[in-house]
Amino acid sequence: MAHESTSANPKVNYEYRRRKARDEMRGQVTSFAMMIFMTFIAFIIVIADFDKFYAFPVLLVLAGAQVVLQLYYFMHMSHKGHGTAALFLYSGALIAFVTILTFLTIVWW
Amino acid sequence: MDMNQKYTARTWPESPEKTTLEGKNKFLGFWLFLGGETVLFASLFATYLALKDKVPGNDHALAADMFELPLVFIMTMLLLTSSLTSVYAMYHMKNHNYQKMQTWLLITVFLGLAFLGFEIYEFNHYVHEFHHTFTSSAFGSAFYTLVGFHGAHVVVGLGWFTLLLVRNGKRGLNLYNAPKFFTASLYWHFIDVVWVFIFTVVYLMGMVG
Amino acid sequence: MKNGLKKWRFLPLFAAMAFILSGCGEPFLSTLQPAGEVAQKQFNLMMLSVAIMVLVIIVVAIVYVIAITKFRRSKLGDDFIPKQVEGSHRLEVIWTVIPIILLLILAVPTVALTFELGDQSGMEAEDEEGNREALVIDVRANLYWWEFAYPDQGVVTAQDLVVPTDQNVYFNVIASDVKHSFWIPAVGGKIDTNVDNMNTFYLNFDGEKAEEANNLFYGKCAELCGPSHALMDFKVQTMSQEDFDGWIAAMQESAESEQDFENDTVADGFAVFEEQGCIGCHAVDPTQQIGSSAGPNLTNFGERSYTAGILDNEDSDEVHAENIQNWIRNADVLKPGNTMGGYNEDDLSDEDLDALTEYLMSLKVYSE
Amino acid sequence: MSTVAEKRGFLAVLWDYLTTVDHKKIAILYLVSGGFFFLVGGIEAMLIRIQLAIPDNDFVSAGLYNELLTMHGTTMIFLAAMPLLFAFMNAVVPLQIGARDVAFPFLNSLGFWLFFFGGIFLNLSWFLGGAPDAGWTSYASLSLASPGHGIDFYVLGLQISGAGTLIAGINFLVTIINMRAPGMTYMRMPLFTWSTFVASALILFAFPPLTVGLFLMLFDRMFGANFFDVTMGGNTIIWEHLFWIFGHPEVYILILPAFGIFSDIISTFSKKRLFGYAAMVFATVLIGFLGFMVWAHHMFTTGLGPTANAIFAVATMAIAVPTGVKIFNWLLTMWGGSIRFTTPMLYAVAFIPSFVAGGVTGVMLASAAADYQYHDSYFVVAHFHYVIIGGVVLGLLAGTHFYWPKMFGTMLNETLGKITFWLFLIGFHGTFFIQHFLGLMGMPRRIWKFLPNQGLDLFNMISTVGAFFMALAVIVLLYNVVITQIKNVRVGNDPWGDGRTLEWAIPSPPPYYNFKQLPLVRGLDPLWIEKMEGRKEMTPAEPLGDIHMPNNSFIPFVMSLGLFIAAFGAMYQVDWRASDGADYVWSIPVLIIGMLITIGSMAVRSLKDDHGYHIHKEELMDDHDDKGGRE
Ligand code: HEA
Ligand code: HEA
Ligand SMILES: [Cu+2]
Repeated sequence: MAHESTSANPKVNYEYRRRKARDEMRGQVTSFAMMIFMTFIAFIIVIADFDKFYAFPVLLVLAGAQVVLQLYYFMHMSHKGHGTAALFLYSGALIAFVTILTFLTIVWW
Repeated sequence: MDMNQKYTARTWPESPEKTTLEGKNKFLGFWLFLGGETVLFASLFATYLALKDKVPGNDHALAADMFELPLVFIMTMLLLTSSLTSVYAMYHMKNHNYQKMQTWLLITVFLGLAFLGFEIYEFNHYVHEFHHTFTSSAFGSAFYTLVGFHGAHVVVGLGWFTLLLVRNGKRGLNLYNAPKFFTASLYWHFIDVVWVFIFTVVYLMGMVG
Repeated sequence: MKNGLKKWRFLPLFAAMAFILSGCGEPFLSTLQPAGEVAQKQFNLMMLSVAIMVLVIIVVAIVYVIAITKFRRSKLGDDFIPKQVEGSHRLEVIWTVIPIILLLILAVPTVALTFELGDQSGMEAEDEEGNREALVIDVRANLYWWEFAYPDQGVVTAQDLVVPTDQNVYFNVIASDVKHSFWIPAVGGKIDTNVDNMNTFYLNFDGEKAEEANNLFYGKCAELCGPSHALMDFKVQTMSQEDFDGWIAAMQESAESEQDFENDTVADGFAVFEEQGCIGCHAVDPTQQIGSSAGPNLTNFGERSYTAGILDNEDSDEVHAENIQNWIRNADVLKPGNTMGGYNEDDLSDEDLDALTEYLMSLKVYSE
Repeated sequence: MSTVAEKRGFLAVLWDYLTTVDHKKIAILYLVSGGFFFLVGGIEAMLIRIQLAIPDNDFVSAGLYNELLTMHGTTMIFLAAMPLLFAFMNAVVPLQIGARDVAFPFLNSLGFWLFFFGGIFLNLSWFLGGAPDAGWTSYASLSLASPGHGIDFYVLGLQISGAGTLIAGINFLVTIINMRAPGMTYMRMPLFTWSTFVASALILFAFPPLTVGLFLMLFDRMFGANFFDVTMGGNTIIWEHLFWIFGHPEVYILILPAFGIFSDIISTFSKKRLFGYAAMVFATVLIGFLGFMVWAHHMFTTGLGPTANAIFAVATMAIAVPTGVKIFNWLLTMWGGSIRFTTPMLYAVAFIPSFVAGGVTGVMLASAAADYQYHDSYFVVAHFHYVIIGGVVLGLLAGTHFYWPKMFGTMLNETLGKITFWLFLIGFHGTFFIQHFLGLMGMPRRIWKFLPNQGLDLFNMISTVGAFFMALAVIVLLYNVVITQIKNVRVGNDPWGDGRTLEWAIPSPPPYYNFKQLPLVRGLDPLWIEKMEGRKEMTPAEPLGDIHMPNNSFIPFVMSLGLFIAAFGAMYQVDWRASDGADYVWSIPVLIIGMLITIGSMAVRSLKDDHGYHIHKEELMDDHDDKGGRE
């Protein structure tokens, strides 16, 4: 039961897979470039000394976007068969969020 | 199925990490583990945020006094790049190109080592320049614990890659070790994810506020 | 908690519960015999919830009893194959919606009372001259003893909390060593005395109910704090506003008045008190800063109802004297782990102890 | 199997158990060690009750009392209740889903040994200078002030056994997701499997905060950090939050599997499929989810402010709804069924009202403004023993009787079982019902002694008498176990006769590979379906073929042992650093040696390929019925 046949004709399959992998690689390089870019922006925001009020949300959004790129492109969560993994990761993220929110609000009251 | 069966690029399955039942289990189990790690790091972040700049006296250095952007920037670039190189490694793993995979993993390891070097330098700097130590204040304890936990993950990740490379150096890729390489690289990406939050929340937001 | 009471359906049940439960416990200790507005409101909320819970239990019990009596295999025979029912949407809805309604009936007054009790704005109210209207008391919990300060009056005392009846009294509570919790069950719920920060809440001592309890309530530490956690009791003396004003005045006066000893033994006792170093931990100055000494302030020690919060003086000088001596000799046994420790004959001779006792019992400010 | 085992020497059996990766044997390991710790925790409880029988008692000293109460709570929760649940999960879940094994047999064994060594470490504190004494919650200010090494034992012991629990949780999750037999869809899984699944998910997310909390405590106590030291900027409330973010889900980790056991028992002995199966599943998941949103109800009096208190109060109350759904579905399962009052069913039937009573007091506690009165009083003690004993322990006792034949191939004596049941039930209500009133009458919890003349004497005495009934019940159970194993009357696949799920379709105990051929699952309660169609066994889903099995391994034991050793080093290096600690210079080397053992065995594990072995088709065909003693 552990066998998972890929395609009837290995040759076609091979070519197809190579191409797909290359396409994917291109996507990954693009997302890497975006991540670098976002990091730059994040640092510039800090160097430019924006007000906390504006800087924090932007920084957090940038971090969030980077994480999504990591998860979906680098860690292949965009591929099928990641449903359960995503479910558990997001559950963890939800609890993580609640925990952090708590510590920001009702530890120092 | 014989785990050591030899494959060529053509017979190599599409998702080698999930082809065997062992691989499938390992793959899922590892993702679940990462779900738990998310909560683990959240607890550490939460603790850090609650204790940030909480020091016993006025003479103790605060976050904004110490952090240096260039250093953090370099560290971020190193780790981000190492994430990309491990993606390259997995690309070659899927194409059953063992040699290239090894090369890219090796590069990843070196980038990780460089990152660690900077981190050690950084900690050393804080301790000597600012007397900001693990025991000098609650802020110190929380800072070194959060960043140190991440650093420890980096160490484990590097050890893991190294062990895998050494163990499998001569025997090439098969369905027994492919899932191992794959989960190790997932781990590496996760370390990067955590770092994204560390540089944002600890350093960048620490500098601003 | 008026809106809770308005749920007329529960009224008979409610009354019956309250009647049965109020037979429980002692008026100076039991939450079931509330002796103040806060405790009363909490009691009402408790009774509302008990009523709901009893209702739930009754419903479950009815279905339950029928099910386990009617559907026994011994009655139905071994061959009986029950219908394999999948479920019922209508029933699912019913037993989802009804509990939600019951919970709402409980949740609304809960939230209301939580906010009501959480409202400390009364503490800030000032009269025309800018003086605070309400009485504020600072509470400091220490390993196995309690310190109470009246910041606006400039008075500090320990172990026996003295409060006026029929008004809101505000408390600022904190701990000096480890976490404790401040609880006077008959008068209202507890609040933790954290080491990190000050907590604030209020209580209201009902004059009439207090009389039933002989104007003396038991206070407890409600957070595990070490070996003698069980013995970290304190007492609350309640009195009318006038008496309280008199008490405060007497305390303030005692700070200004010169030491004058009734007789020589007392004077000797004071000498022992100084020589033995008692004074290093125990101040007899009511204006002392809260939190500045290692042991309870003893200014009005002679008037306290219990020695060390646990030994009942029974309003009798003999018992009181006995308690004091027992305590000084065996403090470490009576309250294990406390910082005072016992003084045996080598440390303190019997004569000295007698004199010391005499002195301590003479520490009165407000008894006629 | 056990008949085979008896013929072998004791050492061979011991070695077998030390190295086993078979989930059925690991189940037995969990059962035995969890049972042992239950006795330990129970003896501690008895000492507590004896001390509190009369006012101003001096049976135990103040310090010892605090150690007893801390170790009672900690042992019962971490070392008794959870491992006992793991015992049944290991024994039953793989069978219920038609799997040959768990997903990670090696990790399964590692999880057990970590728990075991953690538990032993914690309990060694009794002999090495004193047990922890700050309550099972170990609130930071008190636990930092606690002298000696008691709290260090707590921190390190729980850290080690907690790692084992986390591993076990992940293992069950992956097993249930990946290893189900053909046709065993999610919505056909028995409720015990479902509740194991949800409880494991809770473990996955609840244990990391505990791990972090313990690390902070460890750093503060052993390495000079200042997380909880207020004078250095620390904050003790952090511990309270981290502990309860773990602590509240923990109580559902305990109760959900018990719910699962009861669901299976009630449906089995009512001869009826579970009423409202889908709703039951949904309610289980919902309870798990809500369980993470309510922890601050343990901190109502901390001073979080009315807004936080109100939010957490309402969120807490919400849990009553899915729990109520479960209660009513159990009632309706019995309704219209054909109920047979076997011992397990007696427990299940007693569980319903007992748990409801505990649950509704939980809702009363959730009422924040009123909780200011209940909190840290005996009312809370009454609440949680009602839910824990009335829910979890009754579930464990029910499971013990229900699954004993599956695990050991012989049945516990029913008459003795019923005697145990009645003694325990009477004792339980006698002990704890009265404690509600003690709490309301103003008795704080965790008090070493209560003084006379406070109106608390009579009820405390009654409570103590009740506890003796429970002790008697436990002794009868032990006796039952012993004579049952001595008589050793073998039973067949389905000894209760009413089995509905897959575990009852194979021999008791099952052969080490569980299923010769994986069964084909055609619906909920697959065995019942086959029975209704006149078959006694499952239809296979595959032809007879080779079966892949994992090899035994000693590495998990060694790995855990290494941590156990390292923990001593970590703990005593504090004394070494203290000025007069020359006697403790060995501590750092011990720490290092321990870590090297662990890391070394991890390296061995990853460097040495372990592909397991195959049982060949021919062997399986030879393998006649004698192996499991089928009917
Ligand atoms: C197995 C363990 C277990 C379980 C299942 C529960 C279940 C619940 N618990 Fe309990 N609890 C503990 C173990 C458990 N608890 C422990 C160990 C402590 C103390 C820790 C310590 O301090 O040491 C504690 C403490 C505790 C507190 C803190 C008290 C304090 O310290 O001041 C609170 C407060 O809200 C609470 C609430 C609840 C609620 C609302 C539920 C609910 O899940 C109950 C839901 C069930 C029902 C309500 C019954 C069935 C429902 C119906 C029949 C439907 C209709 C019902 C209504 C409309 C009400 N619990
Ligand atoms: C799974 C959880 C669990 C279980 C099963 C129990 C079971 C029992 N518990 Fe408790 N308990 C807790 C969890 C649990 N408890 C927790 C978490 C606390 C809070 C701790 C804290 O405040 O920090 C607590 C606290 C607690 C207190 C309050 C202490 C205090 O606040 O000062 C009391 C007092 O009555 C008590 C009593 C009992 C009793 C009588 C039993 C009985 O049911 C026990 C029954 C078992 C036995 C009686 C075993 C019998 C053994 C033998 C007969 C010996 C035979 C031996 C050999 C042959 C070797 N427990
Ligand atoms: Cu809870």
